[in-house]
Amino acid sequence: MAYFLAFSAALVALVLAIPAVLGLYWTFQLSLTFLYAIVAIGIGICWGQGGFLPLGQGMFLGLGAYMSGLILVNYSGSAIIWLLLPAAAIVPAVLAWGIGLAVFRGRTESGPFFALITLALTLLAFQIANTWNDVTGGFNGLRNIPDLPGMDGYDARYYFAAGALVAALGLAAWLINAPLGVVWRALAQNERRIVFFGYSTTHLKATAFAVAGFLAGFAGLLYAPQQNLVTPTLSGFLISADLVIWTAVGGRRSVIGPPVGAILIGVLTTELRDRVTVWEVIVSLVFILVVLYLPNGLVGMLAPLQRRLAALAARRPKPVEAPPPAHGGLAAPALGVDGCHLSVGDVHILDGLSLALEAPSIYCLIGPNGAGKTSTFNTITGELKSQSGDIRFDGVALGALPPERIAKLGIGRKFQIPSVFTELSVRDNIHVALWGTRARFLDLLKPSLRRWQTPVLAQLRQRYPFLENDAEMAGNLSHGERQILELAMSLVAEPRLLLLDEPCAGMSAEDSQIVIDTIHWARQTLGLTVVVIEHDMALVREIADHIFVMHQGSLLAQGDVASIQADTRVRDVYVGITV
Amino acid sequence: MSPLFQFDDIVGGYGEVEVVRGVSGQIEPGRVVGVTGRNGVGKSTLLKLLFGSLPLIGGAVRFRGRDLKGTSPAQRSRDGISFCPQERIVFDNLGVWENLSLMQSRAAVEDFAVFFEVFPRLRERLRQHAGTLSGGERKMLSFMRTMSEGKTLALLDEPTEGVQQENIDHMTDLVLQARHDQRSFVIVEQNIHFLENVADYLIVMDQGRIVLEGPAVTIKRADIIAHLGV
Amino acid sequence: MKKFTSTLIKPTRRQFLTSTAGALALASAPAIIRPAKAADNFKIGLFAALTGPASLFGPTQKACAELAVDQVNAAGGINDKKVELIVVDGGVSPADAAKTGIRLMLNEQVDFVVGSHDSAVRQALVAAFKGKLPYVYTPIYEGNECAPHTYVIADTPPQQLDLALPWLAQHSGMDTVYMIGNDYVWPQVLNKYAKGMIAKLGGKVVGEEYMPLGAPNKFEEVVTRIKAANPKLVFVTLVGGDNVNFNRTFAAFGADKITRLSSLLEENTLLGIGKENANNLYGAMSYYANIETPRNAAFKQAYAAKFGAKAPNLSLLGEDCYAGVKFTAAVANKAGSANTAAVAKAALNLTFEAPGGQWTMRANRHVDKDMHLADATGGSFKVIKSVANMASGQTCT
Amino acid sequence: MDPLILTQGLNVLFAVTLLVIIVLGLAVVFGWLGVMNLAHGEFIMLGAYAAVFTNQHGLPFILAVPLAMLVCGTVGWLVERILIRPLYARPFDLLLATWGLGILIREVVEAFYGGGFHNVPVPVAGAVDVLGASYPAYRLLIIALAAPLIGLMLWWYLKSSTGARVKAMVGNPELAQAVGIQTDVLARNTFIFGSLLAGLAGVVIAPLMSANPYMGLDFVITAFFAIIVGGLGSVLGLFVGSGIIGGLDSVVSAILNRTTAYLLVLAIAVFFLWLRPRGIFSRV
Repeated sequence: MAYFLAFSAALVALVLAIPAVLGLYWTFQLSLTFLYAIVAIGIGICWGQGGFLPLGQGMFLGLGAYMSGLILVNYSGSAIIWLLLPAAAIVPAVLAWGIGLAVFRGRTESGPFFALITLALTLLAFQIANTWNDVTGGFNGLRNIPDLPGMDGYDARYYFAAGALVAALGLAAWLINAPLGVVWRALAQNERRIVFFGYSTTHLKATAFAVAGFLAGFAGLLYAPQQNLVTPTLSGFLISADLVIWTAVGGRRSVIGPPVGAILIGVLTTELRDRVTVWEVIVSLVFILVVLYLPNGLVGMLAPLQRRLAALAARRPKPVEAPPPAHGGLAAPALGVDGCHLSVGDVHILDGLSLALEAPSIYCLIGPNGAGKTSTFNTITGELKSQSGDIRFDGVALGALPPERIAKLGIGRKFQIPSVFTELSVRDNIHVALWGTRARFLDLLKPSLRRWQTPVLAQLRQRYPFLENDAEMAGNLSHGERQILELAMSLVAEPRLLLLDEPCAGMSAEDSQIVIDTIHWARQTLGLTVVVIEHDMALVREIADHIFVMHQGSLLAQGDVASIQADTRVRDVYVGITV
Repeated sequence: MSPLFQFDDIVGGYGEVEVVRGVSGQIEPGRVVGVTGRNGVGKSTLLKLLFGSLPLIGGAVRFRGRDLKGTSPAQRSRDGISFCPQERIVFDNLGVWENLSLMQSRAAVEDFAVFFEVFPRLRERLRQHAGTLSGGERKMLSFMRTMSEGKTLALLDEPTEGVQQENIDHMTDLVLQARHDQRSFVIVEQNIHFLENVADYLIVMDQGRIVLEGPAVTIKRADIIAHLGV
Repeated sequence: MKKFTSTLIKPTRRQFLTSTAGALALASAPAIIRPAKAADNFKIGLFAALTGPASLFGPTQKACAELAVDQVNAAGGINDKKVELIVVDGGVSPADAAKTGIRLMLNEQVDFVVGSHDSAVRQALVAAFKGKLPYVYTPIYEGNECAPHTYVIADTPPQQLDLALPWLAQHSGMDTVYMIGNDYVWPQVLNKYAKGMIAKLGGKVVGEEYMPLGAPNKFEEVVTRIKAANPKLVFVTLVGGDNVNFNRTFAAFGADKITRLSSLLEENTLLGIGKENANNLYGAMSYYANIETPRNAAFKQAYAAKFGAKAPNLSLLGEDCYAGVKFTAAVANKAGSANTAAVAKAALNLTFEAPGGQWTMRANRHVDKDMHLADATGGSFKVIKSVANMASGQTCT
Repeated sequence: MDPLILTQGLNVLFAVTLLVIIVLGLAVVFGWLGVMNLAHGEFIMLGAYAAVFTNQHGLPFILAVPLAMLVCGTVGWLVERILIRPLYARPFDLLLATWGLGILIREVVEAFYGGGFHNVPVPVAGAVDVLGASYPAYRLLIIALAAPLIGLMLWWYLKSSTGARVKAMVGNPELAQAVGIQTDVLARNTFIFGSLLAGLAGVVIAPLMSANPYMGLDFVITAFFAIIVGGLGSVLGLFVGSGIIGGLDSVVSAILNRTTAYLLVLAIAVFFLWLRPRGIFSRV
């Protein structure tokens, strides 16, 4: 954070100096490039943070510009424009948000199809702008747009654009460093995972897209009075593609990357296009090379420096005590799974499964491969919906709820393969889990959340010192450490029911022991109910208060360790005699 | 004269995680080696290491006396090793017939008659997407695919998992027939009955190591169950 | 527009700033390094289509302008200054063109700008120059550009249609006319004007269609419809590839017994259409490469002499850039400077020569010019009628 | 039957046939291999310029076919090696890299041939009378030849289980390796094959519309829409998709006008991308 402020300050100084130093020509050049840079920042937020690619930002840029242009043409000179103009940025934002909600709903993947949708939409936008003569002025565009009051003359235009760019950078820097940004990056890495921490990926992605729409519309708002002309090309596909190219070349992941790309290529192009005949070839080659070898763009080459700065910024500031989870984190309520059926095609995954978890204690779920153990977890957490039967937690029927809602009720899970966010720091990983059950969506905008601390976290840090190296990238952790980190993540969420899928898979005996102790500890201090899928019977004997044995999608037997070991049917299914 | 297939002190796993910690064995033509042990003790990993789907951390695999170091799974398959994995066992996005005839485009349905006799359901579903088959049917399909390749050596991972008893019996017959035709198998299984019926030699694994091995006749079931059961 | 003029920055400060800019420019990034400025040259900025869909015209636009510059310099330059041509890309988006325009105005400090590009870019340049710089717009267009100090030597709808329609009415009939064009301002204006004339000539418009601009268009359906309507005349206001593909399809469907008048039928387009598809295809413009006049012969000879065998195809789109430079020379010499006021005064009723004929700049800042009606049958233009000094029909004041 | 309606009917048939020809190559590269090749149109453009070349050098039109195959094959091979292979796992980057590639190819062609239009005369001139409606011979020829050629491809596709192998490779690479498919080789050949088909389409198209460097852009988007509507990797979907997009486009152009048709196509594409991103007959 600190270095972003310093950075911004330096930026402002530089920006203010330019007109005096470089003269009118550059002042004008940069005014336009700055607006493009603002749009690029938005693309960076969607693509570099949220992990989905908008290929049609021209649509929002154009919308903003036409709205602003029409407002200025019709109401110039009256103060009402100050009321109307904001709409030129807000309407695109709302539109983008709506599109985002519609497209992302019920989809935990944001593959290239979203990109193609935005592409098609911007083609539509261009045709509308080009043919709706009465409103848009058609091909020749909306002409003779008056200046904004106080925005006449190149210098003024420049300062408006520069101010806007700095503001946009500030906004982006703030969002990217706010909890929201952390969650965006987590989402980009493993969309499926964060759902189970209680996040609605639809809203997260729609919000990112809305921000991008806002920035594009905002740039359009200023474009109209700056150029005094708005033409359909502005909402076309080519400009949209160029904006993506600039973002990629500059570096989509960082705050300054996209604007750097936009300004750099923008300036170089106006300078060289008319002198170097093969200019377009050079640009496309550079672009291809960047895509191939510099996924983080030109700015990415400064990564080492940035990391050092980030490390400085990463020393833990004064912690803030986090509120308790939304669900109150009370002692574990009962979970009842009653006669659940789940089949895909004519494969019966769950076949009338019924489980009852009354008293808070440690349950083990065992059974041969394909018995439906993991599917049971997926059904309880709402990832799979059972076709019949009923699942109740704390009296609430989970059947209809989406996974994130179920997670917020206090059901946490840990996956078999550790799925920590490898490109996030240890601390961010923990925080993503911490916020999930505690923060309301808007809270994610408060930087203070990044200083959250809870007693549970403190104790976990004592148990596992490696959780203290906040800045360490989770990707650099060993397999065992990742397992423990993910366990810690599911614990700091302070769930009331914790589902662990083979918590010790692939761990050394020593590490396994540590995990077992932690489970016991959590069980006592948090008073939660734990369900463990486990194959290692030694481990089961050690932790299980109660064992469920599953076979072919239904409950075969249950009881304490001794009774299960005595049960011949259980032995038979393990040895392979079908009963 | 070196054995058909030989693996010495195999070490490997996923990334830095060592799941298999030094396993050795060998197999002669017309022989069946059964590998068993509880879930998660490294049986499947062992097969993947033998077939080259996972990189070896240590040890060596030899086929017909030649070190397989650096040969891709595809190459090993062409050299005469079949692999029947435990997960993602069929091409869900292909039809049953496509699954069978994928690498034998000249094949006719009759060529599979011997299998369809015992697995008639698959014949009925020749044009159906493999993805829509039940777990057991998929198992049979992948088993059938592996057997029909007629390679010298086949590595089978849990072929009977989720398969009805009667079909398991058919599988037993088919394996015995193939063994009689001098084809060799390494079969990872938890179904001891199946292994007892087909295997000449048994290996029991735990914690990525061999804890018990020997000619099938010499190993008592109780000992196995001691390692296997709960 | 009042606000614009008020934004004019005082010359002194402008001088100071730009010179500083120049100094710094030379000092800093390579992108900014430019040939040392020969202060006493008369500089003309030329917007030619170096990139984009119109880039097929770029080479000849550049070549023709260079030829004109050579000739002007040979004749002593402008106001005893050597003329220097700075070619920039007009095939870009309006905003980018405006950027370039400002560069020409502030950094290169050109005295005149000659532009051949679409109308959207023209709007952007007009907005950028704000009348501080004499600006000559050359390519055939829809008319109605009345911005101060903007001189249009382009063919206008009246010039094209006043010539073409009566003749066609007489020779191939005008009872029924079918109109097809791209969906933007130029075709719309042309058709509007044409409709008036067609009515006067006793004709009737039986169909009017517009194709989306910049969309993957195909013409089988339209041609089938037109063929069924069987009009006496098809008035084609499609541009570029659409124009080419429509006419190819039209002929392929054996409809080419019907007379076609195309509003933008120049040599390159005709090449694309192909000689076998050009039967009964007419155009009316102020220049065709094979007009047989001594003036054009001389021009073509000079052009060939300068650029040799590899010379880019001559067409109206190049010739009017030549004319633009010639006009610049004439008006600036007469005015004795490039001062906008002086130029405005000198321009009035100034007559100058273009390869296509004699042109005269009128008070509406458009030109009266010789127009030619040509028959493209057989794949080459045959001029069948020429009219001298046709008025542009523009009402600018 | 009214010749007008009949002709418009033939137009629809032709529109669909042409779109199928255009889409084939992309169906292989995108539908099977999952490579969103935004430069597909440029491969078609290269094919068209092969026809321009043979025409300029007075060679018979048919020679354009081998030439196009040579050019597109070579370019395809290079592109797969340098650009596609490292990016199979990164769809976005693939999308962008191929977009860059498209620009590159356009610029290079323009450098050699200029931006101008090139006329490739129709190899089979004149019109043929079909039930009282005269229709251009070359277009009829395309319709006539496309049917058996595509039939041949289908037959080959079903017989030589190559298509199945590609889908196997994409759907389950590990198992594909296990059954002996050399995935890297197969992927390369598949991409080259798709490029060849694109080149072929270019040759067919050249006499219809004069070639120029920007023609590719007109095809690629429509082709993508057709495939997405039809469903990735499905042969039936390829025809249905082309049928819906091409047919709708043509019918609406015939009854209403082009602009409506174009906007409608865009709307349909958005609709499918949004609600049925895997298309009607998806097998992936």
